[in-house]
Amino acid sequence: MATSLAAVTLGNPVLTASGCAAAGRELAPFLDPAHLGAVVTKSVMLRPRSGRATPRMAETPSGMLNSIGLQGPGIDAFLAHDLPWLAERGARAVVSIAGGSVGEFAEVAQRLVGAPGLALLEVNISCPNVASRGQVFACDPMAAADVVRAVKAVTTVPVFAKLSPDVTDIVAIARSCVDAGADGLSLINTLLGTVIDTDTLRPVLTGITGGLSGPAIRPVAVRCVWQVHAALPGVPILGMGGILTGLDALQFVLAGASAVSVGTAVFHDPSAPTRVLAELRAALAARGFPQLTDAIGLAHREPHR
Amino acid sequence: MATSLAAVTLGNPVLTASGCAAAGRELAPFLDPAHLGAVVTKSVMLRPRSGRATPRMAETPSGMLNSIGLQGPGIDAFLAHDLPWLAERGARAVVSIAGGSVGEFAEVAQRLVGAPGLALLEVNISCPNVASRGQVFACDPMAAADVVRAVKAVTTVPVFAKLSPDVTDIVAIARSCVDAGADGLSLINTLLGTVIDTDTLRPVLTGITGGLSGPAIRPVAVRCVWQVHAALPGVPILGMGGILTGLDALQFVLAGASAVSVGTAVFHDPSAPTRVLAELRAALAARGFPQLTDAIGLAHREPHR
Amino acid sequence: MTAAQVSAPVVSTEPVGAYQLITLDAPAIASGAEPGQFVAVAVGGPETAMLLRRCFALYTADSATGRIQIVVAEHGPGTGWLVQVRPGSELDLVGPLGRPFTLPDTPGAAVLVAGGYGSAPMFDLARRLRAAGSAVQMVVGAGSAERLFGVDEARVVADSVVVTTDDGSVGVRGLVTDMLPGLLGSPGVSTVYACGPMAMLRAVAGLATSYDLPCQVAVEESMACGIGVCMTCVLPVVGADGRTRMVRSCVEGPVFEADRVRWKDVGTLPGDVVGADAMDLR
Amino acid sequence: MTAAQVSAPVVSTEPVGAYQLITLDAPAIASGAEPGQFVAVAVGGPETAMLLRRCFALYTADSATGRIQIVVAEHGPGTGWLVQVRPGSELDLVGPLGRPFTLPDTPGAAVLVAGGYGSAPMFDLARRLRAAGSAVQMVVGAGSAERLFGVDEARVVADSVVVTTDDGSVGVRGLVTDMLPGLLGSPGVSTVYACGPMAMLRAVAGLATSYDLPCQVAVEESMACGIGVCMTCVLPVVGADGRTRMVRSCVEGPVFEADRVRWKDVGTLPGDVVGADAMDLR
Ligand SMILES: Cc1cc2nc3c(=O)[nH]c(=O)nc-3n(C[C@H](O)[C@H](O)[C@H](O)COP(=O)(O)OP(=O)(O)OC[C@H]3O[C@@H](n4cnc5c(N)ncnc54)[C@H](O)[C@@H]3O)c2cc1C
Ligand SMILES: Cc1cc2nc3c(=O)[nH]c(=O)nc-3n(C[C@H](O)[C@H](O)[C@H](O)COP(=O)(O)OP(=O)(O)OC[C@H]3O[C@@H](n4cnc5c(N)ncnc54)[C@H](O)[C@@H]3O)c2cc1C
Ligand SMILES: Cc1cc2nc3c(=O)[nH]c(=O)nc-3n(C[C@H](O)[C@H](O)[C@H](O)COP(=O)(O)O)c2cc1C
Ligand SMILES: Cc1cc2nc3c(=O)[nH]c(=O)nc-3n(C[C@H](O)[C@H](O)[C@H](O)COP(=O)(O)O)c2cc1C
Ligand code: FES
Ligand code: FES
Repeated sequence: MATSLAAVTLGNPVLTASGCAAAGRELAPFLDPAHLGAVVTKSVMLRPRSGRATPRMAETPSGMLNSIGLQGPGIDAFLAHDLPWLAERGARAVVSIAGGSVGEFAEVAQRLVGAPGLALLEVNISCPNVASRGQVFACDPMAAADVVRAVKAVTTVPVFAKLSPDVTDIVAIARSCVDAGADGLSLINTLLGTVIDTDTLRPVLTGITGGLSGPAIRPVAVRCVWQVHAALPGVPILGMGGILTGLDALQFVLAGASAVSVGTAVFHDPSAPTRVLAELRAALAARGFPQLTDAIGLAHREPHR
Repeated sequence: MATSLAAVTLGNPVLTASGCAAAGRELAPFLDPAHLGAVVTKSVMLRPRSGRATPRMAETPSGMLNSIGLQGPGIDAFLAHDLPWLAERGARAVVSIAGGSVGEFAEVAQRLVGAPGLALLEVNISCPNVASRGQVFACDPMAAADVVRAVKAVTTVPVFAKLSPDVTDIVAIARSCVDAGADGLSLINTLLGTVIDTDTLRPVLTGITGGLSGPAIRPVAVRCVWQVHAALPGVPILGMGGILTGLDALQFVLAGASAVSVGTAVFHDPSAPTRVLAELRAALAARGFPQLTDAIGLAHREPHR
Repeated sequence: MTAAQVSAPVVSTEPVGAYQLITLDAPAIASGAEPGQFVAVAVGGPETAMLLRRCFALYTADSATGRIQIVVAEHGPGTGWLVQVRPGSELDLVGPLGRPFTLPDTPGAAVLVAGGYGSAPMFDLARRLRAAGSAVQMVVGAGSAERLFGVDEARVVADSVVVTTDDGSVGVRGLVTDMLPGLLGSPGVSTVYACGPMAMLRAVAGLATSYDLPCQVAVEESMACGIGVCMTCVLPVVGADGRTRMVRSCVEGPVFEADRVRWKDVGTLPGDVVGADAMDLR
Repeated sequence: MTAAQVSAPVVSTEPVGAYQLITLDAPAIASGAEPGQFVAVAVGGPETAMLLRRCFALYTADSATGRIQIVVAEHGPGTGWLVQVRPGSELDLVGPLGRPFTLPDTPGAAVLVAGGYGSAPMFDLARRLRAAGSAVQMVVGAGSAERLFGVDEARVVADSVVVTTDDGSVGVRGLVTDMLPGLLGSPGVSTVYACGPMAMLRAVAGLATSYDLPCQVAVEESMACGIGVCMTCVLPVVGADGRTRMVRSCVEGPVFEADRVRWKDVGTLPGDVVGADAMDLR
């Protein structure tokens, strides 16, 4: 079930999602990271970050809100401890990077040049957990493009821009990133949401808003993949948002994704990525697809058979 | 539990949602429409509309997609048959109007002038079911304002603009509508989504995309209410999106809504609006609120008691 | 009668061939329900991700005992949950819903055509037809033996019964519609009733028309609300004025006069439907 | 030992006071689990809207029988579902998770303080402590009699037991912490263990510090994953290097050295936490 994301060929199309698998190690009791298409690591920034105060999560119908605030060790500790672990186990790494400025993105990408096991960079320009909505790069085509351009300038691995669904026109943002050199797109990050605690009469999350993920958002995610693939059929898409099963993954593939990330499902089922992979393989076989690539974007074509 | 939406005082804060209660009549076996804050009718347009081909719906986790295409009898038949029925039963009507052009909105509003039982106009500038995304008024502050201005020019009842969450900055749209004369805002309409049928390998909905509603979207809806109330605290909000229970309704009130609409929940439970009302009343009493208005927007204030 | 929302105890539930026969204590629904009407059942229990009710034709509705029965084919997660429900638990029902079959003004001979679980509403219909003086001939078909429902009961309530299966495991190999030309042409046959998959209904409708027989069909469209408020369950139906409208199958159906339904246009939007011209506005 | 994901048959489930005691057949979890560890249980069944697992301390884990037990307080919809689960059905479990209590290097006298269902992990702990030569004194408290769990068992596994209830319905009226000054000051007491609500843990931690006693607490933070990948369950904990970090209570806890936890800063972000300075970047 090989697939490719731009210049990178993956053994199979099922990856973890950034922020839902840490850097892979904690999943080892439940799955072999080398058996996944790749492990997408939690977005890493230049310096260590504490993340926000708790509560950082709220369960919602068929989903959850999170407001982690990009807690992480910073790029140096990540390079020293996290990436080598993946490389030693033969797992491919898609490293998600984040930054508070174009320069920070570029700096993090720079430090990752030549890192062992690094297959691809996912540029998280869309995390809605950060306080100032005005500063979400993914909501502004220009800012998004600036980040992509700066990262492309320093790295040799393919660069995927990860977009936010919280925009009026996701195709415009996608196009802007691709024009700036993005080799592909990761769709989608979480939706901005709020839950009020009806006992304390205040928002549950310290950050008031958080990112909504899980099956609740799957139709929005499939729609984004559909729209972007329709507009930019040549651009590889890593699809995600609410994938729980192989058939969910197949929806993304049919809508235009070349590979998928399994995120929140891991919290429900730590071996979800390998299960989804097995189910997707079976679903493709049952539908007579000799290979995954035959199914990518097929839902855009007029009824066949 | 009286509340007011701009100049209109309602006996209680629980309404139906446009498109989820037709014009009230079909709910009569399950509830007395006169016991609701108001009945919000299905968006009516100038001419009769067939709506789209089926399939028009898909169930999704904790939600559903619909792609009705604003099927309706047109304003003349609505005035002849639907509105009088509500008026005879002593129910207040919030009439939702839609249009393909600014002129159509104004024309529909014009025909409604002096209609019996009409309490308020809800201007549906945000229906995502129409084919051309570019033409969704609610995604463009200018277009949204144009509609509001045109409707305000012909009517004497308060005008609420109903916004779409599928925008980068809902506060900007809200502000634009209010500046154009909107007396209040209805938040939110459905989110754009797609489901692919993994058997036919094509989108389930004939219209490819549809509107996502139900509890799945509740955190997004509460967030929109929160953001708009924070920015425009004086503007009354009719809140909606995934309300199933009185505590769900309370979340909207605490976030800043003066009243709520119960939409998709009616499909699960035809008497949901009256149940939600009873539950909300009990929840307010249990929390020691002498009246609803004491709770509106309270979650924005620092912890009390 | 008016629909009610009730919490109905499950009296019993048992497999019958490929189906699950569920008996419920629901007096408010049982009293006054008529053949062809249906109930909408909440599935999945509290905190379920399945928001929409599932619809099932009433197989029986006995106002004396207050009981109703439905015949459930396991299809997806909703019916998967339903067939597992245990006696003693309660189901949240709304019903009876929809327009029932109507009896002919004058007695005659009726042909009742049923595919799969589509036979469920046919037995009560047959009893009523016979009580009103009509003769009843039933054609009951399914893909295979275990997907036939109620063949024995058909033999009791009908004057004659023909059974078909696609695989020939029981009765005549073939489709119910293969049997119709002979039956519909028989002397005295005056009306046709059908319930089953849409493709079957369409074929039955075509045959009834060619024999110039009135025909009522119970259709099965995807329904979000079941009570007429959402407009998801429509199909193109020709009105008394000769104009086609997108008509709600939950309240104006599920039973329609077969010749009113624009069968080949189901799932499309024919240009001559009332209001179709307004659709290209945007 | 390594955590496993298993489908565990429910052997029995019975109310015990305000709680439901659930016994499960889960050999992969039972073998090697230690007191203070927990399991994460999927709730709601298929098609549930409840995506996240619920966490419960292991009350018992018997590698010989392969059985484990948890004590469930009904709180919201997830636990509401769990207390209804019937014997014979299967629960989807992940465990054992988290860092357990550790035994002292040298035997002494241990005081075990438990609030409500927080006593669940204490009995196995008491047995292990006694087996290793320590004396065990237990203080078991709750709001009211029916919210006490395991008082009789405490009398078996501990050398002495004090019971408190807020309402005085059983034992001494008051809080467990009211009893501690006397106990912690007794000669020979060398270590303290606690499990219960955060406010209780904080008070116990304060008292242990004032008596200069080592103290381990099992905290209860809201957890999305339970396995260390999501970072929702953090609290500010001082490391060996003296610096405070936001530490995951699911993998680096739930058992912490009480004096490492910055109790009054839980739920806040103190400025001196490692990486807090990077937070105002945006
Ligand atoms: C008026 C009416 C009478 C019916 N009578 C019976 C009956 O007597 N016995 C029986 O077994 N089934 C009957 N059905 C079909 C039954 O409602 C569906 O099989 C069931 O809803 C499928 O739900 P699911 O969750 O198992 O499948 P899913 O496919 O997962 O359902 C997903 C969604 O699609 C809808 N849906 C899927 N299939 C159908 C269908 N065939 N018809 C309508 N909606 C569908 C569901 O209601 C649900 O909203 C009837 C349907 C209608 C409309
Ligand atoms: C390590 C650990 C051990 C625990 N041991 C036990 C035990 O032995 N017995 C017992 O009855 N309970 C125990 N709990 C608490 C139990 O997990 C919660 O009561 C339960 O998750 C509530 O779920 P709910 O759906 O009923 O409530 P809801 O409030 O509806 O839950 C909503 C969400 O909040 C989370 N949540 C709510 N309350 C808590 C809480 N107190 N702690 C953590 N998460 C919470 C839930 O996991 C869920 O994700 C433990 C919690 C943790 C973290
Ligand atoms: C707890 C949590 C943390 C996340 N952290 C990140 C992150 O650091 N960077 C990022 O790009 N996306 C992050 N995401 C978003 C996911 O990668 C994914 O895009 C989103 O959750 C939708 O997929 P899902 O529904 O399968 O989880 C996070 C999501 C969750 C639930
Ligand atoms: C079947 C259906 C039809 C709808 N039709 C309309 C409509 O005509 N006009 C409108 O403004 N909103 C319409 N809506 C949106 C609802 O009024 C409401 O804004 C949305 O569904 C969110 O609320 P809910 O989750 O409670 O349903 C429709 C929603 C559904 C599910
Ligand atoms: S199912 Fe809602 S109108 Fe028919
Ligand atoms: S609960 Fe996910 S890291 Fe602890």
